Amino acid sequence: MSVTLPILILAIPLFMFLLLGIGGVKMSRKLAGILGITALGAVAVISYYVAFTYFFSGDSLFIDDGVRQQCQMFDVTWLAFTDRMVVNIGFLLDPISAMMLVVITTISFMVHLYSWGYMEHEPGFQRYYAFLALFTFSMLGLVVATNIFQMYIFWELVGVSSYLLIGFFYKLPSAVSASKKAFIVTRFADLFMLIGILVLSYYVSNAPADGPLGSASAFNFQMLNNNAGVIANTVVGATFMSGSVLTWAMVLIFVGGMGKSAMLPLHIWLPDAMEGPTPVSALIHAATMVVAGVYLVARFFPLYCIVPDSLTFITIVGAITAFYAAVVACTQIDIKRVLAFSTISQIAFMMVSLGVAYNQPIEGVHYSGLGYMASMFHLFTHAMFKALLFLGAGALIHAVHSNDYTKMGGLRKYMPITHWTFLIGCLAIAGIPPFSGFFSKDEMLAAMYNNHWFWGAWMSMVAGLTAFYMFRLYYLIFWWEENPEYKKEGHKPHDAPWQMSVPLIFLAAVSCVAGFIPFGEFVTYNGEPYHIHLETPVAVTSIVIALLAIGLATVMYAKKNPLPAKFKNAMPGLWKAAHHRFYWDEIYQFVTHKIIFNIICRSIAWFDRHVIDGTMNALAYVTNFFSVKIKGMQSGYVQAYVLWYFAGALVLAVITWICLI
Amino acid sequence: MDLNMLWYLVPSVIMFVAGVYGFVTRKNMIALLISLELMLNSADLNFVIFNRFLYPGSMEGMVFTLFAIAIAAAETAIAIAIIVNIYRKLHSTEIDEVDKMKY
Amino acid sequence: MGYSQFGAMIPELIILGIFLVVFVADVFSRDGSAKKFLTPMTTVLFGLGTIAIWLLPSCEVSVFGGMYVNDTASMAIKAILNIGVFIVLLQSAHWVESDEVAIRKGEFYELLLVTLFGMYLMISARHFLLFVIGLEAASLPLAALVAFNKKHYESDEAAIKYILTAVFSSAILLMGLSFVYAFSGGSLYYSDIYTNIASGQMSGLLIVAMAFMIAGIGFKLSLVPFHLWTADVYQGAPTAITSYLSVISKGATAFAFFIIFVQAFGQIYPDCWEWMLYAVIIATITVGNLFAIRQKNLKRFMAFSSISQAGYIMLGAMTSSTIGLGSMMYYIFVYIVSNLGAFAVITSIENKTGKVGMDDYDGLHKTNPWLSFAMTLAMFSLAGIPPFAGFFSKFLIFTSATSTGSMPLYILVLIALINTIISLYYYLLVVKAIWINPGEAKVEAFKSNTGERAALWICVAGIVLFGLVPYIYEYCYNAALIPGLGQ
Amino acid sequence: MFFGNILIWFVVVPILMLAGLALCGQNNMKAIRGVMVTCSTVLLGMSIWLVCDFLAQRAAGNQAEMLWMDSWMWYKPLNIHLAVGVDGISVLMLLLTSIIVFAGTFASWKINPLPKNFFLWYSLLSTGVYGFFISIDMFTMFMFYEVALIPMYLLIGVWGTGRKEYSAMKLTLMLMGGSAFLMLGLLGIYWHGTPEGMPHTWNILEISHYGNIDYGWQNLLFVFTFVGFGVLGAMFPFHTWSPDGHACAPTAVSMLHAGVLMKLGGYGCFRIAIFLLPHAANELAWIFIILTGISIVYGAFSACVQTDLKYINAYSSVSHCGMVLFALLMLNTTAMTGAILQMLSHGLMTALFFALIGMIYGRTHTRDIRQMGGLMKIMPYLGVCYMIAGFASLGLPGMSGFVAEMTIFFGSFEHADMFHRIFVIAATTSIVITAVYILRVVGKLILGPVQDEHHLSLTDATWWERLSTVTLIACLAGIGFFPNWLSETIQHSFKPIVDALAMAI
Repeated sequence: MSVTLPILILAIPLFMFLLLGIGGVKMSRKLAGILGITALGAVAVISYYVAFTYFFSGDSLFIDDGVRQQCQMFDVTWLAFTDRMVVNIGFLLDPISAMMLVVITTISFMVHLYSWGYMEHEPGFQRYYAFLALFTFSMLGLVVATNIFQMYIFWELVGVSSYLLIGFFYKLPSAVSASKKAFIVTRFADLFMLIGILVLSYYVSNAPADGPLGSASAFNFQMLNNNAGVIANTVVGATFMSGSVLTWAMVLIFVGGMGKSAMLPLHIWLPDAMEGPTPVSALIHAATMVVAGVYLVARFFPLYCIVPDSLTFITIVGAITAFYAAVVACTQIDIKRVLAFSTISQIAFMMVSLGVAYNQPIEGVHYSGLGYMASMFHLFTHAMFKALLFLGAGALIHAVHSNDYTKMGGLRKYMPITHWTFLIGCLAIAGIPPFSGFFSKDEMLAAMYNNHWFWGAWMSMVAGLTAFYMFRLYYLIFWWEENPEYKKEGHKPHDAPWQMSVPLIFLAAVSCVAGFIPFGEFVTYNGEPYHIHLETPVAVTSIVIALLAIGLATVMYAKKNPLPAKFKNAMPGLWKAAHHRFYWDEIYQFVTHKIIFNIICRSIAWFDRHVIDGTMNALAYVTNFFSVKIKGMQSGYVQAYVLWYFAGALVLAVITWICLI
Repeated sequence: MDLNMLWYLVPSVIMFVAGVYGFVTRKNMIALLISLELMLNSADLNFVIFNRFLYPGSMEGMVFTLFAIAIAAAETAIAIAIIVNIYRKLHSTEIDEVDKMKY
Repeated sequence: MGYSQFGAMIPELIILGIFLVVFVADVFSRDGSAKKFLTPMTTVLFGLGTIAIWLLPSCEVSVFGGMYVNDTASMAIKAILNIGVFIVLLQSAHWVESDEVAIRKGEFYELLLVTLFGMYLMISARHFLLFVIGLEAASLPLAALVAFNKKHYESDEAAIKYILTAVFSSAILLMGLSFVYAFSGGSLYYSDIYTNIASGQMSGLLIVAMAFMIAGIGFKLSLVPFHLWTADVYQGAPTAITSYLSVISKGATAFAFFIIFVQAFGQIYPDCWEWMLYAVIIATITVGNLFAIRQKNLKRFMAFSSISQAGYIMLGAMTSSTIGLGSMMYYIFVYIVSNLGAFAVITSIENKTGKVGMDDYDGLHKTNPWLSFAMTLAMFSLAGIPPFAGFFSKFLIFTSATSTGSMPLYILVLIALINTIISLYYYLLVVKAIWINPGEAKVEAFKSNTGERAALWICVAGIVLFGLVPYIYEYCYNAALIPGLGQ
Repeated sequence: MFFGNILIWFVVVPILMLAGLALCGQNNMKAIRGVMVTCSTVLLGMSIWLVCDFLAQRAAGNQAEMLWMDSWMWYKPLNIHLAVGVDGISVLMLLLTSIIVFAGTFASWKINPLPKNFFLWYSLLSTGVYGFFISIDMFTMFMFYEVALIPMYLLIGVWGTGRKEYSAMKLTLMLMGGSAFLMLGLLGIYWHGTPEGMPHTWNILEISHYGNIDYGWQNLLFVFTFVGFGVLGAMFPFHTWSPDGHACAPTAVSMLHAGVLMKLGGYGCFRIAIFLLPHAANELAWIFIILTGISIVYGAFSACVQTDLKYINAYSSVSHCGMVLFALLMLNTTAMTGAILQMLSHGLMTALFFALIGMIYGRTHTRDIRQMGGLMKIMPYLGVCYMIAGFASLGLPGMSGFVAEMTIFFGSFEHADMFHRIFVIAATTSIVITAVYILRVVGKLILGPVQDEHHLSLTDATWWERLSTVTLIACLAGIGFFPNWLSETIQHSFKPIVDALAMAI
């Protein structure tokens, strides 16, 4: 495979961004839409081809002795800080990046197509496609990064595209503030990532050049991952606050991932990000960008394994987040927010799965392969069914013009396609076989149980909650009680146009069958194939839990009944807290506005105006003051002048005399 | 009693100080001029004294004194002319009244 | 001895010659309109004399037993001062034709020339007798000139303040000189004093003598605290005389100061007068600036500005070296064109409208753009802003002051530099009045007199070129290569 | 040959520009614009040619420390020369200046009143800047430095807005105060920089070659020179002229001042303070690292609560310029390279900002962000440009700011000392705070609902405004996309300085 195709994968979206961004104003909507969709279609085809070639061609470049290889398709110098710190822009092809290429281009293409219908009447249609192209470019660049710095570059770019897309309806203050929040929170997390990279690259680049690390760039993933042990030895002496520097670095880098992947406590931006157009939520805030954190950990997996403390950290963060988000999702009214919290919870699932994947033999068996593989597998399946759910939600919103389920209910009759595809999505996420979510979740749970029973049990509970809230949502939208509004003329909801339905059907189909992909053959932490086999006890338990949860949801929400209200009233405090997402936003609001903005910034500004500036003004004032004070010297009386004169001469003499003699 | 230099110098300095004192305290411009004259003369006196006692062989101090006296006379002339001018305008020779320009 | 010795005093003779021609012409011509020729004649004659002095071969002459020495440095400073006087003559050409003064313009020129003659003597004197004569010759006629606007009370007040302080300062100077004489070994030649006053025999009397000398000469330079007459006199005197006082008399005295203190008292520099001068310079620059900040009358403003400028000039005397003297002469030259440029504008406006307040300059650029432009340049130059000449002169004088590398001098320069900021502030106030202050212009548009304009052109050319063209400084520096100075 | 050296023409052309303007009628806009556009285009062309030729010569193996070196005696007694020469950094600075002068000309297309005088002072200002960058003689450098400072007074005082008289005076006096310290430092270097028996010299290269200044003096002079230049570089606590000055200055002047003039400070800091006093730089850098570190964070925090657009930008300049000095003080090649990149980047970006603010102010007659909103709807072009400038400022990859900041952070973090590295981490927080204040403005000003009904009738950018902004944006993106050639050029030019520093430890 030549380098042309990888370059095209990155170049086409970038070009489309520039074309639509600069020339979009002059284009018609139709032209812009077609251009965008065609271009993305082309990228998708190329990506499929590349991924296909990578997995199936058997080229020794890609697979060697049954082990899948990492292959830098190209890697050009972009900026050289020092000889040992060179930023390259390149294209790394390995199992996870190939998999991500498929995921991103698929979802992106679906979203492009879907948006054609969904955004049809919005002003700024061309701009929208330009931003989508920018996002696709950035996300692709992120996953194919050959080095951590390239990843950071595109990491920032996806952040900005996310900002632009969330704030697409820029006339709405809520959208503007949501986009701002998303950007700043992720930027805050990126700061830690940057510091992590700084620390890591400092120690790596300062390792002796004639040592085992050679003189390769300190950013390069391959170099870092292949020499994880060496690096750990190199920095073994360096500690900071009783933690190894490497642990610190890896944890800091992970914090960047926490921001993008909306892990507690940096999750607050994601629910608000639902202010953006729904297809955008499907693409960015469900399927692709938010899993960047998971991808980052997977990418750095060998280094994380060398410092198990950081993996423990990841596990704990993930576990807490997963549970928290699941609980909150049970109480939300806005359907997109339910999905958003569900996304957070699912990503946390993947995080835990990576976190439990110790690369240490437990009773002689390497279990690391399982957690890693399962996490990636779930990433894949989750992208499909969560995009499906979001797009379905988009179709609902399109039809009902509201985000609240209270405005919905009984829609199954009006929107059959949406209904069925949504149901498939719910079943997939709930982990019911044979839908894709079951397989991936099962593998993850198995990995967790293998690590420690606690993680397994905890996450099984979360899985149960997932099934419950998804079906709560499902019932509340499609069953419950029909909204009387629908009977009115012109308010009758109907299924979306074909541009929107086709992606729904396609993704539903994928969600049905994706579980049967022998994922372990393709994506494993070390490139060697891993044969997936169902762990029966785990599978059975999780199915049972899921079914129980669905049953509970059916009882409570399938028909209108007072049960939910009773539950709510039984524990009002908890419900209220969960409904308010346990007041994280308020805490942040307090810290940022009251403390940072009002106390720190204002006092600094005050200090600047009054102390620093005041000092300068005071200098002028003092000068003037003395000027006025001494004016009496020039009294106008010649005798006084002479007295000064004479006294001056005498003083001069006396002082000199005293000093000298 | 031996008349050494100090016997001459002390009166000279007293003259000088008296001149300064007079200049600073008197109100009439003519009195100021007289005070100035005292100061100038004390300086002249000094020259003569030093010449007489320290360098009896040369005449520089004496010559200098002659010139200084001439200069003092010129100064007085100009000063008087100006005082007359002021008197025409203010009808007064009080120095305190000449303080329109200040600060 | 012989009369031939007078022949060596060429610059003085030229001045004397012009003086005589003017005097005779003045005396033997009828009053009234017939005297119209006097102004152009004097100006032309003086211009020719200036050119002649510039063209004179600079050879070292020493006559009257060394009392009078015309070395390269003296020649150069005389040439420089001559240009200044020429500009003063040009810019006063309009004023002397005014009704009040026209009848007495002959006297004006004569007195002016006499004072210049006195300054020449000061410059060339190497014996205190000649110096004192020169000083008084330069000082006393000025009192008459200050009082020249005899219908104006301010002029008289200025004159009486001037003359009384001047006489007082002469007395102090003579007193100090008499003490010096006591140490001098019987001779008042600078060189004899130099050899006789060695640093070992410091006594209280000598210190008092030094203090009195500095006070006496500092009076003419208006060094603080001997400066108090300056503002009143500058304000009251006719503007032509103010400008003359502020540059010519200051320049000549500064040069003489340098010569005296280096050539006569060079031995006791580190023991004695270095610190006196140090203190006086700091006081001069600072106090001058502090007073200037508040001034509203431009002439008074220029007085305080010139006080602080005198402090900068004296920085050159802090190092008794060629570079110090060269920089000082250069500074004087630049100061002449800058200050006279400012005064040319002030004179033109005063002659037309009688206004000298800073407020009156509000919005001047709307009516008189060229005068505004010239005034701005002059202010920038005085403040030491490149590319105008003032920057170079300031920079070079600071360079010379730090050339010995001693820490106290660095501190002195630092204080001077900080003071330039204050001075920049008040110079900018003028610029601000002209360009920024809102409101209608208070001075109507007019075309100034030819002489004033010529003066202005010369000054502007000087302000712009003196810095950029290095020959002026080189000329000063080469002239300052006189024996007895360190590099 | 005096005029045979291209560098001289960087001063000659602005002087010709001055002369040309002087010949124009006061209100003959056509002629004035003609002169300005012609000369600024010529300058831009010359700068581009210079950069290209520089790179070509370097590629051809010319390893001289400076190129186009020439020296003409000026003041013989003091050995003052008009010495010119450029290395990679200077040529880039010249290019930056040309770009901004060019853009500034178009940004002040409709200046009023007294257009001729405005451009006269503007040209004088640019003369000073150009002269400063081509000089390698401390005297001429200092002279041009002051030439560049003083026109600010009139430019702000006459054509400014708001409390212009106060601001102009404050700016001028503070900068002159800085240059007073600087001058003393230069004098010290001059008198102590040559070994016994050699003629004293102002030439930077010669002085550095002698390396003769003893350690005690170095420490003293370093403080003087660094503070002197630091004032212009808006170093805390000497930055306070900047907010007021920039807020009151007319558009083009803010552009040139923040874009180029503040760079004079940084440039001088390494070219004189660090290069000539390496020992002191090694020893005393920590003091200034603390100050500049404070600048970075402090400026950013201050910017968060401002409501006047220009104040926001001015405080952001304090923060960004603080980063320049901060990086320079890390004394290693990468960090210093980052500092230069940051100078270029900040120059372009802040010029763009000020241009846009000027254009917005020209339409809405207010700079208070509380009184505006939703400008994207009304003037989409300006809105988009503002967002681009904002992204450049907060360090979006693909824009120059990112390249510069990352080079600074990674370079600075290379410092072997823990204290320095901790400061770097503190400095990195600015990227978040920057994002906060930039997005705050963008959110209030550009996005959101329209605040004032009257604004709905306003028009979008005119052609000259577009030209001005497009030039700057193109440069910003150009550096952002292809930073390596710049970075390499700069790194190479830092070699003598870093060598001097290494020798002095």
